[in-house]
Amino acid sequence: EKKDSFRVAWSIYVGWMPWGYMEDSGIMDKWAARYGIDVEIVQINDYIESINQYSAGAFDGVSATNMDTLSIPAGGGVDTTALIVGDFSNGNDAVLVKGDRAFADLKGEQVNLVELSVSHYLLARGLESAGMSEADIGIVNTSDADMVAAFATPGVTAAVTWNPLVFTIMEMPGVSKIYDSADIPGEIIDLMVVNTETLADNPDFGKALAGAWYETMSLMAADTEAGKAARTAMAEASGTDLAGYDAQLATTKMFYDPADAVAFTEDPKLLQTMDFVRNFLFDHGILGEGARSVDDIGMAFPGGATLGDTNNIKFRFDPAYMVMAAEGKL
Amino acid sequence: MRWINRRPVRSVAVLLAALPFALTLLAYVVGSEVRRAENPNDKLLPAPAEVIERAAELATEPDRRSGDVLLWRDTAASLQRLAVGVAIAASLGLGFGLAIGLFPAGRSTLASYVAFLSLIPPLALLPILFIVFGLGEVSKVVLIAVGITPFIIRDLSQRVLEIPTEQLVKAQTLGGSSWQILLRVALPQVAPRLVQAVRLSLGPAWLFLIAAEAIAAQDGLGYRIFLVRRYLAMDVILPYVCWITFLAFAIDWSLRRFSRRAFGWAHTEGESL
Amino acid sequence: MRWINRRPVRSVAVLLAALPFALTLLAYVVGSEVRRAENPNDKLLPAPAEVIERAAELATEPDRRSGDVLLWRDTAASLQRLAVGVAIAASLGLGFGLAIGLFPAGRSTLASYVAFLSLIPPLALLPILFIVFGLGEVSKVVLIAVGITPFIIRDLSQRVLEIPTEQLVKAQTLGGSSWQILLRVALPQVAPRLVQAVRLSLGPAWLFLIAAEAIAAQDGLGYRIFLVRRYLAMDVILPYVCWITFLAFAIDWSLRRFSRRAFGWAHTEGESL
Amino acid sequence: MSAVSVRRVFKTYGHTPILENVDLDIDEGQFCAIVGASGCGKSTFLRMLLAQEMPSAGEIRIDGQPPAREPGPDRGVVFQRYSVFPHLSVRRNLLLPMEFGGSRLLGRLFGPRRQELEREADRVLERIGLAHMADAWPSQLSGGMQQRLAIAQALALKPKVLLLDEPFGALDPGTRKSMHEFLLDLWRETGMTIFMVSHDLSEAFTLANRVLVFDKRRWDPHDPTAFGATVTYDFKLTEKDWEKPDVPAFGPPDAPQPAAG
Amino acid sequence: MSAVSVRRVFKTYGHTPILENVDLDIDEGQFCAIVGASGCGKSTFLRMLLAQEMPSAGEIRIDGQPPAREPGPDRGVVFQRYSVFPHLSVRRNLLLPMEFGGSRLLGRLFGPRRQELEREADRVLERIGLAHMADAWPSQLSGGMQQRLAIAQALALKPKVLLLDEPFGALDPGTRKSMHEFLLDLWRETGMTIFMVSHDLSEAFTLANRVLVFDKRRWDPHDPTAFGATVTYDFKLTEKDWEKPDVPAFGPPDAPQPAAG
Ligand SMILES: Nc1ncnc2c1ncn2[C@@H]1O[C@H](COP(=O)(O)OP(=O)(O)OP(=O)(O)O)[C@@H](O)[C@H]1O
Ligand SMILES: Nc1ncnc2c1ncn2[C@@H]1O[C@H](COP(=O)(O)OP(=O)(O)OP(=O)(O)O)[C@@H](O)[C@H]1O
Ligand SMILES: [Mg+2]
Ligand SMILES: [Mg+2]
Repeated sequence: EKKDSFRVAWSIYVGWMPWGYMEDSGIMDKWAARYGIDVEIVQINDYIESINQYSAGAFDGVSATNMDTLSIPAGGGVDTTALIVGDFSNGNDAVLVKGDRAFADLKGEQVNLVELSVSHYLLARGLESAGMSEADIGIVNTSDADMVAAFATPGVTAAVTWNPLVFTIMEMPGVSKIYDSADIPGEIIDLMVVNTETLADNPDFGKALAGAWYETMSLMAADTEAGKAARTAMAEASGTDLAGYDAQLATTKMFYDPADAVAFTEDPKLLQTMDFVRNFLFDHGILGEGARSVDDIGMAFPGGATLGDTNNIKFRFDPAYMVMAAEGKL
Repeated sequence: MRWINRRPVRSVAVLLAALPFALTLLAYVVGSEVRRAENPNDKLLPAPAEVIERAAELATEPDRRSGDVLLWRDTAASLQRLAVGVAIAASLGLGFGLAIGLFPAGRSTLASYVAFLSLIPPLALLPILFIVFGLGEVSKVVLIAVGITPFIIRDLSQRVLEIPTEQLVKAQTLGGSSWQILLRVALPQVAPRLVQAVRLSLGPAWLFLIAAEAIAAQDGLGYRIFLVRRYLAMDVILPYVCWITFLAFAIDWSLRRFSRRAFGWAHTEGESL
Repeated sequence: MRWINRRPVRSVAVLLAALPFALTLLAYVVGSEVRRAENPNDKLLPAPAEVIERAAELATEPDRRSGDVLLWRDTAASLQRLAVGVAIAASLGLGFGLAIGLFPAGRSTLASYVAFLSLIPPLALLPILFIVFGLGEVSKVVLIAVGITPFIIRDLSQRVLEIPTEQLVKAQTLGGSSWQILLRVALPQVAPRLVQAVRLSLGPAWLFLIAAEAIAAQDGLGYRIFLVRRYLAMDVILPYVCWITFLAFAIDWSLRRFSRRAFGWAHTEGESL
Repeated sequence: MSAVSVRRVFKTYGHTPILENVDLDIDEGQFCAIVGASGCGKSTFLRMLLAQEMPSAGEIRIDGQPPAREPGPDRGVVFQRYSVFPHLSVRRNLLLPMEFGGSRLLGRLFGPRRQELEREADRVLERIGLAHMADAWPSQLSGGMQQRLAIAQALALKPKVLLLDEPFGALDPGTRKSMHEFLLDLWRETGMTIFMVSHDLSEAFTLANRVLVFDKRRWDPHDPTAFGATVTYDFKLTEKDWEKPDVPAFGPPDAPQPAAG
Repeated sequence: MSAVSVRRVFKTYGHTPILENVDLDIDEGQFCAIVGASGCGKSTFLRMLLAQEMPSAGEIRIDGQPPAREPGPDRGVVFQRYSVFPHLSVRRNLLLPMEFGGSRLLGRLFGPRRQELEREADRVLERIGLAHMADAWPSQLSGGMQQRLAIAQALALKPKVLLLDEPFGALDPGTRKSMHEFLLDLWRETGMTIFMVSHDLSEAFTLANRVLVFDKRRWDPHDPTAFGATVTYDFKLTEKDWEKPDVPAFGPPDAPQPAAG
């Protein structure tokens, strides 16, 4: 249905900090006004809660990873479109161990991580690369908020987590990183996803979001005082300083240029990545409500390619709005 | 007849007691219908039939990965943590409650400190708890104990203070030493109150248990709830919440029954909840 | 002289009261020294000087982004939520407590339901709360209210039940209607107990406030702790925890003082905590 | 017509009979004292007169009205304990009945009406020797003072029937005597029907013009609770014109006898 | 040497004087009744004899010993209320003093020693007419029964000085009389020194061989609490060989006088 006021949710993470900045700096309002609509960007501290709220219909869009989008809203029957492909993790997620050890040394050990999250996925990919499987290790579900404190206890020897936790943990003596998302580039993707139906009925909503996002991107990328000020604001909002934030950005492949994002989205490798992801989810029994097969939930990719049930497409990668941004048509 | 004198007859009382439960259920069913009319896959309020089916599954089918039936494994793990944590809290509560309530010196030393402790939000100090007690079972038990002990201490010391001076004086004239008075006069008189304080703390105890299990665990009712919260599986969360509520109720009921049996003198008159 | 009769003189009492606080501080200082001897950058137990410096900074320097001094802004936001939540819980607690304690029909209808509600862990139902009440201020206030109301109701209804029958009968012979007896006999007699129940619930109330702020908020004491927890910034967390504890203490103290002033009759005899 | 008629009243708690077949007619304005052994059911009988409890069988009527189902302002009462409201000052305890009557909604009066009632309450306090304690809490009074207050409060609405459960048990002889006269004055003035449970035979015979003795007619030596009590003696005395009769000893036949050491 | 010597004792609560300059010598084995107006400080005086409270000035010695600093088994006591332990059955209430004495560590006896004491307790219960209630809780007893139990309990250790605060106020005349004799027997047998606060002048003069009247010597008509009470009359009676003297009325000179309603 047509409406003129929208709400999107975001949570604190290096690649999503621009959303908060857009709201604070008025960039979002400016773009919303251009299209005669109203967009409210709401910060939610708990990432999972923000996605749940979106799935339950409290928001029209939410910042999420490709994996969580597939398992939560798409799996829950909410037809969802990836409007903006903001970045992918290029080292932001990592497997950390105490001592100088490798995967093979972890056999039989407990690994602390947020179960069923991208960390879990990263570990599975890492074990696979080392010729092992999850059965070789034990997993202790550990909340992200307490990961740093948990790692500081003697009983914890290995953990998988993301930034800024990775940096904080790496500061402890005797910690080494044995695997990170730079080893699987492009597989952990940070998106702004929106309700497909809402987007179809209100293309202006998509245009406003994309316009505001890419204006912020160019501001952020610029090596100017204004750019630095913007990044400093984002750093402080995430509880760190500019240096800390820049360090996090260094392990994040931000798509400052919409053309890069379009190219990434249209690359057939994305389909391959999502195939990995859906198999991982299915193996862990969380690919949607009682999914009987890995094909139960359909996904659509640019150029008409699909994965899974074409009659039940719930997750769509649609570069149209990024293309508009790239072509300056917003 | 005044409402304060009108006692509903048994059958009406049963109906009245059922009413709020029925209304809650109805609200759920209607809410679920409305939401699923909009999105048939809605996860937030799944259809009651679905929830029941899923509950049966959880209670009977062994997990693919571990071979255990998840519900029972989680229940055993959680109940054990709860029991140990509450037992520690009750012992500490009784000991310090008596020390504070009965001995002026104990009161001077500890009353303000316990009042201060009871005001610290334990969840905010989790990192320190972890370092001191590790991340295993101990820290979960300790979180429960830390969370509810101050309340129990304060409640019991108040009750000890409320023992009529006449009784303490009489006990002294009967030759009781401080220790004997503690053992034979104060302790048995606050024992029923200890049971009641434990009953009142069970709510917070479950809360801390769930919080502890949400932070680091491999099984337990709270662990499962937070794990499946990741994909809003209310069809799992709701049976688990109902089950927790049922367990809590069963424990509460047993404690009340125990109190009536063990401390008959405290239940000779008046109704109590 | 028996220990139960030995009252420490004032100066000794003050020393005794300070003792456990001093020991706690000492334990911290030693722990911090030991850890920092191992790893000079240890973040878990920063040196007291560092903590104090950081605390002063938090309390005085305006934030660059918003221009507010963070500590005060967070405090204002949190206290407001707490006050509204507790006020709602206290009103509901008083209303339902009287309904359950005074009226047999109210007791039949609500006693088991409230007992049931008090056993549901509110944290497990957070997703539903957030959906129903949105993510704004309302849901935080509601979480506090939902979390502590059942306790207050149960406590007050028990107290109302404990009013001696003789008093209720006498009030009836003085011509009091149910409503008048509620207003002039039951309510004023449980009012001091309401204050005490609120004092006892403040701990859980802070807990729920912090939990709610950790999930969805952009200011508040719990939010700040949550935000810096991922950096293990104990130099921020500790002052915040101390500040919360101090606030809780100040509130508790004011409530006690208020109770002594407003309900002198309930404080004429015996010590109380 | 009798002011209070008690018809074949039985009372059992669980399976224990307390009172058996009590049958009485009390004339309007009679001052009826009830004496009997400890635990024989005097207070229980008073609770039934009060309509706080219902007889297990039989019925009690006042002024021929249908049996009351709950206590009301036609019956005043003073218990052994808890008769005054601890949260109200002495003066306000006395104001309460007027406030109940004067304000259905709030049960609380304000302004000149209140001031007038307060002055009236102060006069009553003066009379019962509590004027200097008007603003104290009941818990600050000695037991005797509390009981004086309770009596004054119960008399405030001038009930048709006044029920007293050992009201003077905690008073010293001086105050007790002045309370006796205070009560007798009020009784003569209002013509109330009064029931008073007492432990003190001479008090009963000094004040009352009818004395009921409750006792068990039958005793089972193996089970003292097997039978209930009833009215075994009923002395009717014309006002001020009587001699204390020889009251027989009551209690179980093998009543506790002091023995050496 | 006097058994109890009270030397120039003053007691004030805050700024309110309660007792002024009480000076007494009580011989060993004297039965001393204390009467006085309500609130005049009789219970306060008893609490000081008990060493539960200390005099504000002056001192109290028993058997010439230094003033006690806390209650002990040489002083038995029965209060108006709360004298028995609600969580112990009637029999166990009686056992408690023996258990305190017999087991320092646990305060609890087992096996044959306990059984013997239980039989002894049952004999006492028989004597005070509570045998059938041996296993009941105190709250299941009537007020009178509770007080009988409290007295028996206080006598269990045969204290040198027995302090009674209106112990018989809640008993019916029959039981009261047998308790009087029970107490007198024990007194004669043990030669205890007894202090009894009573409201009942005739009770005081029947039981005691010395009667102390507490009253204020001075009255401030504007502030009834301005002065404390002291012993105004001290009747020494030779055993069984006395006539009740004319006790003057006590209480404030403008004592509450009943007036027409
Ligand atoms: N609610 C009750 N349930 C069971 N038994 C009761 C109840 N109330 C009283 N009784 C019993 O009934 C008997 C009579 O009690 P009641 O209080 O009427 O005696 P009483 O004559 O007033 O004695 P006292 O002179 O000691 O006050 C007692 O044996 C008591 O144990
Ligand atoms: N702890 C206390 N603090 C202040 N005042 C007290 C305290 N205890 C008693 N009083 C006051 O001291 C006075 C004497 O009290 P006490 O109980 O000794 O009187 P009493 O002679 O035993 O009276 P009654 O015959 O009514 O029992 C009373 O006016 C009382 O209000
Ligand atoms: Mg009675
Ligand atoms: Mg007294």
